[in-house]
Amino acid sequence: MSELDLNDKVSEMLAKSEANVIKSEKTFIHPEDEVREVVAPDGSIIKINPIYDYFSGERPQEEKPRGGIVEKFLNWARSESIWVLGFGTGCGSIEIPPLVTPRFDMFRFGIQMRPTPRQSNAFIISGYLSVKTLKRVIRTYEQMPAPKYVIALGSCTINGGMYYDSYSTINRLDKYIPVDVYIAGCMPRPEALIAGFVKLKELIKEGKAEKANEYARNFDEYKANQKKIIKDWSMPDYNW
Amino acid sequence: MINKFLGFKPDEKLLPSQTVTTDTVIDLSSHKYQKIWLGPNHPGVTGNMSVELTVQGNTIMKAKTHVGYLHRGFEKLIERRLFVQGFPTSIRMCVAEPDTNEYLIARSTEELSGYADAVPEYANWLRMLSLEMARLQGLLRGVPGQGGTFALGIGVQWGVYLRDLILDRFEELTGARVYHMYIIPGGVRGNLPEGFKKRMEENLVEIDEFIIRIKKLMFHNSVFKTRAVGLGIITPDMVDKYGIVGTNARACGVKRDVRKDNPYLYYDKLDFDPPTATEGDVYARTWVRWQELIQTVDLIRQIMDKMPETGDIRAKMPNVLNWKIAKGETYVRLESGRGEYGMYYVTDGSDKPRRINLRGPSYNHAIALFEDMLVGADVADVHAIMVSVQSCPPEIER
Amino acid sequence: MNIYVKLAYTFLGLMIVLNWGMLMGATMRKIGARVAGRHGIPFKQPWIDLFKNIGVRTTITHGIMYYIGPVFRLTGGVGLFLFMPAVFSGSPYGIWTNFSFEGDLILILYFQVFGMLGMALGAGEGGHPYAAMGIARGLAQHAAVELPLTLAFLSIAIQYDTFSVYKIVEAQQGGFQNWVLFTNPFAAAAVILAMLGALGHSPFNLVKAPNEILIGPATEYEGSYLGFMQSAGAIIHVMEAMLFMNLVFGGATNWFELILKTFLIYFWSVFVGIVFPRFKIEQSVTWFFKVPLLLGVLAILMYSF
Amino acid sequence: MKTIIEKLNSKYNLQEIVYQRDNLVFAAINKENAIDAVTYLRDYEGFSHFVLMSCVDWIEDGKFQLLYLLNNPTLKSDLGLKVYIDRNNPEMVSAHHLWKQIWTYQRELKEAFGINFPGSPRVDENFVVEGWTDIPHMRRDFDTHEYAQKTYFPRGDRKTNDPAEYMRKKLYPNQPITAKQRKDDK
Repeated sequence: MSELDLNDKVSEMLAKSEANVIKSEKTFIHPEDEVREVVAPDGSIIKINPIYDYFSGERPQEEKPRGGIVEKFLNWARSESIWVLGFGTGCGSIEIPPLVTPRFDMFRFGIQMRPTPRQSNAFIISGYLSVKTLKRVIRTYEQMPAPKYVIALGSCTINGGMYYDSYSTINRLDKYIPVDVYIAGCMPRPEALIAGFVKLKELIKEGKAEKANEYARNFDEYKANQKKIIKDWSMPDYNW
Repeated sequence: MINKFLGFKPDEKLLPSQTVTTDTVIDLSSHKYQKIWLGPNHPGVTGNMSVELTVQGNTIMKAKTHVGYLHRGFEKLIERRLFVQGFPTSIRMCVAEPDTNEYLIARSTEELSGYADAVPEYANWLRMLSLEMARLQGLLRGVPGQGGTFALGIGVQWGVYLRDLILDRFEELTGARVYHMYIIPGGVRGNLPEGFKKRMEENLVEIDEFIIRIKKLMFHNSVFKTRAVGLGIITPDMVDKYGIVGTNARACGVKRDVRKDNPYLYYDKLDFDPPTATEGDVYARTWVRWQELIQTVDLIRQIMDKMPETGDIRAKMPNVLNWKIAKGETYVRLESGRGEYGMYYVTDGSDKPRRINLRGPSYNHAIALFEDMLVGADVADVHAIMVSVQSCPPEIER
Repeated sequence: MNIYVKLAYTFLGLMIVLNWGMLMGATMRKIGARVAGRHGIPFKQPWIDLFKNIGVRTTITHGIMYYIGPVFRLTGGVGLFLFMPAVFSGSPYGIWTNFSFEGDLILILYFQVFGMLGMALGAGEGGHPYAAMGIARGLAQHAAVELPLTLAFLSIAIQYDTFSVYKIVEAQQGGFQNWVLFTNPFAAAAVILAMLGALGHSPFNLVKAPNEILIGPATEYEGSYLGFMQSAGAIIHVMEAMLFMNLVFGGATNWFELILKTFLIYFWSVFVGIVFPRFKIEQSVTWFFKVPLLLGVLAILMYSF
Repeated sequence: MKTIIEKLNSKYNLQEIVYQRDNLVFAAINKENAIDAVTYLRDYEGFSHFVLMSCVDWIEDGKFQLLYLLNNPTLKSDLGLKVYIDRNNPEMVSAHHLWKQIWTYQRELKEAFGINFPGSPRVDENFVVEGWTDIPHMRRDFDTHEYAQKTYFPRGDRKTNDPAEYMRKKLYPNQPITAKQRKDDK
């Protein structure tokens, strides 16, 4: 692809993103995210709106699987190479170290840990989620490239578990982000986690793990649920 | 060094100020500083917390710890649970060493309801065994974990494997891997299984080997020394100022150990001397923890030798379903792997606790102390300092 | 030889190098896992990862340089291969000598930096602060590594009075006693030490340290760009090892020898990396400015007079 | 320990002195004298280790009880100083100048109970909850269960039993409830 084509493509994408910007009413904005005027090094004054200038406000698009033998092959590759984001959201993350060490060695199954959301395609929600973490989880989840999978660990993600009456933790994860595999228990053993991964692999191979598209399809519903509890939103509606 | 060698002296006034203190004024609009976030989505952060750093080049000018990502509101939840219901909830306050919470809750309720002396001797020995095993599994993760902060991952791999073996013993003893719920008010929940001591001894022999290996791997390693010596220094006069406890205090020469100062259970019957160091840097703290690893193995052996062969494991307690405790308050503490770990417990005569306040060592270490230690440090050292002060977010925010 | 045939052979060689690089990466990770007591990843894992990365559906953009960064990196790797003889066959126009020419050593020194600079541009466009920090650290360390390495290369060039890698390899033929390792021990020692920095394993991998700064330059890269960078990384690893093999360890007379030697050279950096933690950037710069630089200067002095 | 308490009593007039253990004493002190007493204990009596600052909501008395728990490392004893402050106008003198970690506790108490500590650094920043709009979450009159039911999406099929009732049905299904049990339940 020549540079000219790329240029065209980029400007096209930018135009599209400006058209699709989601307008939403903010009730609470961090001082850092407020619209402000900044003096540039050359003396000119620039007006910046951090939330919309630094991020793209485009809605997620549904990306249909290609189908056919190519998709089957890619699904096989996806199932054999699951890159888990290294983000321990709850106390279940104490069982992640045993998984990457000699006893339970999950590298055998092609499961690896990645440090950044851009490069990972599976997200382990390890246990309870406080509202403060949920905000980060949503942001991280939206940054992950599709197809992406969510594994929810522990009873807390299913019905709130031990913290069903807590003012700080959510009860059901699947109201906020789509979940592929639930692993029950408090705390689930590493073997249970491996079983969950094997289940996820089966789903991917069968082409059933298309929850990222479901998120795009029901985007408004998920957003409404998320915004209901995250009062301190202060971020774009979709974080690319 | 090269400057000294060449006899070249730069004009001090022209260089940027090298000494950064907590009072340095930072003007973000001057374009000299950058704000970066470390965590919560960052593999280098212990648990789930974040640090907001204001950096100039590689030097940190200001740091702010943000916690609350793991807030579950235990102290509120327990106010609406019976004493016995609150028990399984509250032990989840700290995942790294959950047994310490069990003991604190059990001990507080026993003390306030007047059953403090009713616990059988054998049960107390079992409690000690469980607490020391918890300390051991914490240290097996923590000591090589300090090497892990400098990318010495091999030690972590070996350590976590051995920790799994200790968790197996826990599973035998209590039926659970991580959250044991073993120490209950009035005693413990189960007896030692057949052949437990023999299998434990086998594991301890393996851990002994590991201790020697980790010494060669970490403390005789030049790169580890280069990075850890002189990093994140805690001076003895900071100890009282910041409320530093445990190995962090012992590594700078202040010998404070609850097991010695206010002996609980039968720690006064055991023969041990908490290790200390004088330097107070990351290396000294790791060294003290490594010595404590040896000591914990020794303590478990002593406990298994000295404990009676058998006995009652539980005292007769009132019916837990309508157990009411008269109005009172107490503070119970123990020495966890991270230092003094205490609980302020208030009852008001009803069947539910009035207020529980956990005093975790990380509360001081990971916020007030950590923020001040980071000023002037290198961005690459944040993770090492964070692990070396043993910050454990779940016990900060509960 | 027909230029098209030559091109076809070079392309075939590149493919061999790419696949060998991937296999070598997997093997090294398996060796690391065995030290820890694990099984480690399957040998086929790098290829699966590559296919998966190509199959990622979402694409994000940060601008033109963001796309070109990985291309630069791949160009650095391919450039190294194009202008360096892979297998010595007795003739400067042999099929596996690629497009090596008089003075290619200078070009190779340039290509070594090329990939890094491309990454710097791409990652800078990505806009992630950790990427920028990783780049700053990477370039600082690279400068420190290049100094002893270049001195050692110059010493070898003075020794054989040529800037052609082919001629240096030719001069080392006829038994291991003719290798630069034995004829110019100071240069060889400087290369062996500086190699640790060039191959980018612990203790000199702060550039992509997950603990400290996520994974540095590649923080924002995803999908096929990441796959691109992985394949470029695989090629570059083999190419660096091949460069040291050609200059210090007597080159290779067949593909088997090439594979064995590159494996051993790469294994040396993994061998060190497993048991040593990583240096901070100023510490690693200081380290390279001490013994390796001294050895490099000695090597130059040895053949200058 | 006894002499210290007596000295402190003559100086600041303590109330409700309770010897919980030999080395743990709780005592109440006036709001005005509290920080003075804490400073005195730190500087002259060797209570150099600050253990804990906590708050109990005595809603029936309309009071918040603040607790300053100090430890004397040489005597190996603890002293808990309790301060009662008005629940309707919760404000307390800040002690952040005495120990470095106190501002953290004060920031937490500000968020959890709504107690104001004028002058304490960063006291208005949120500590554990973000964007909280309800009444401070650790107050007794805040019902966490109701809040959770209202805010989150509880699974409808989750059952909650009264433990006493449930165990009685399970263990003694045919026995009638005795008067004593009925009294206990209340």
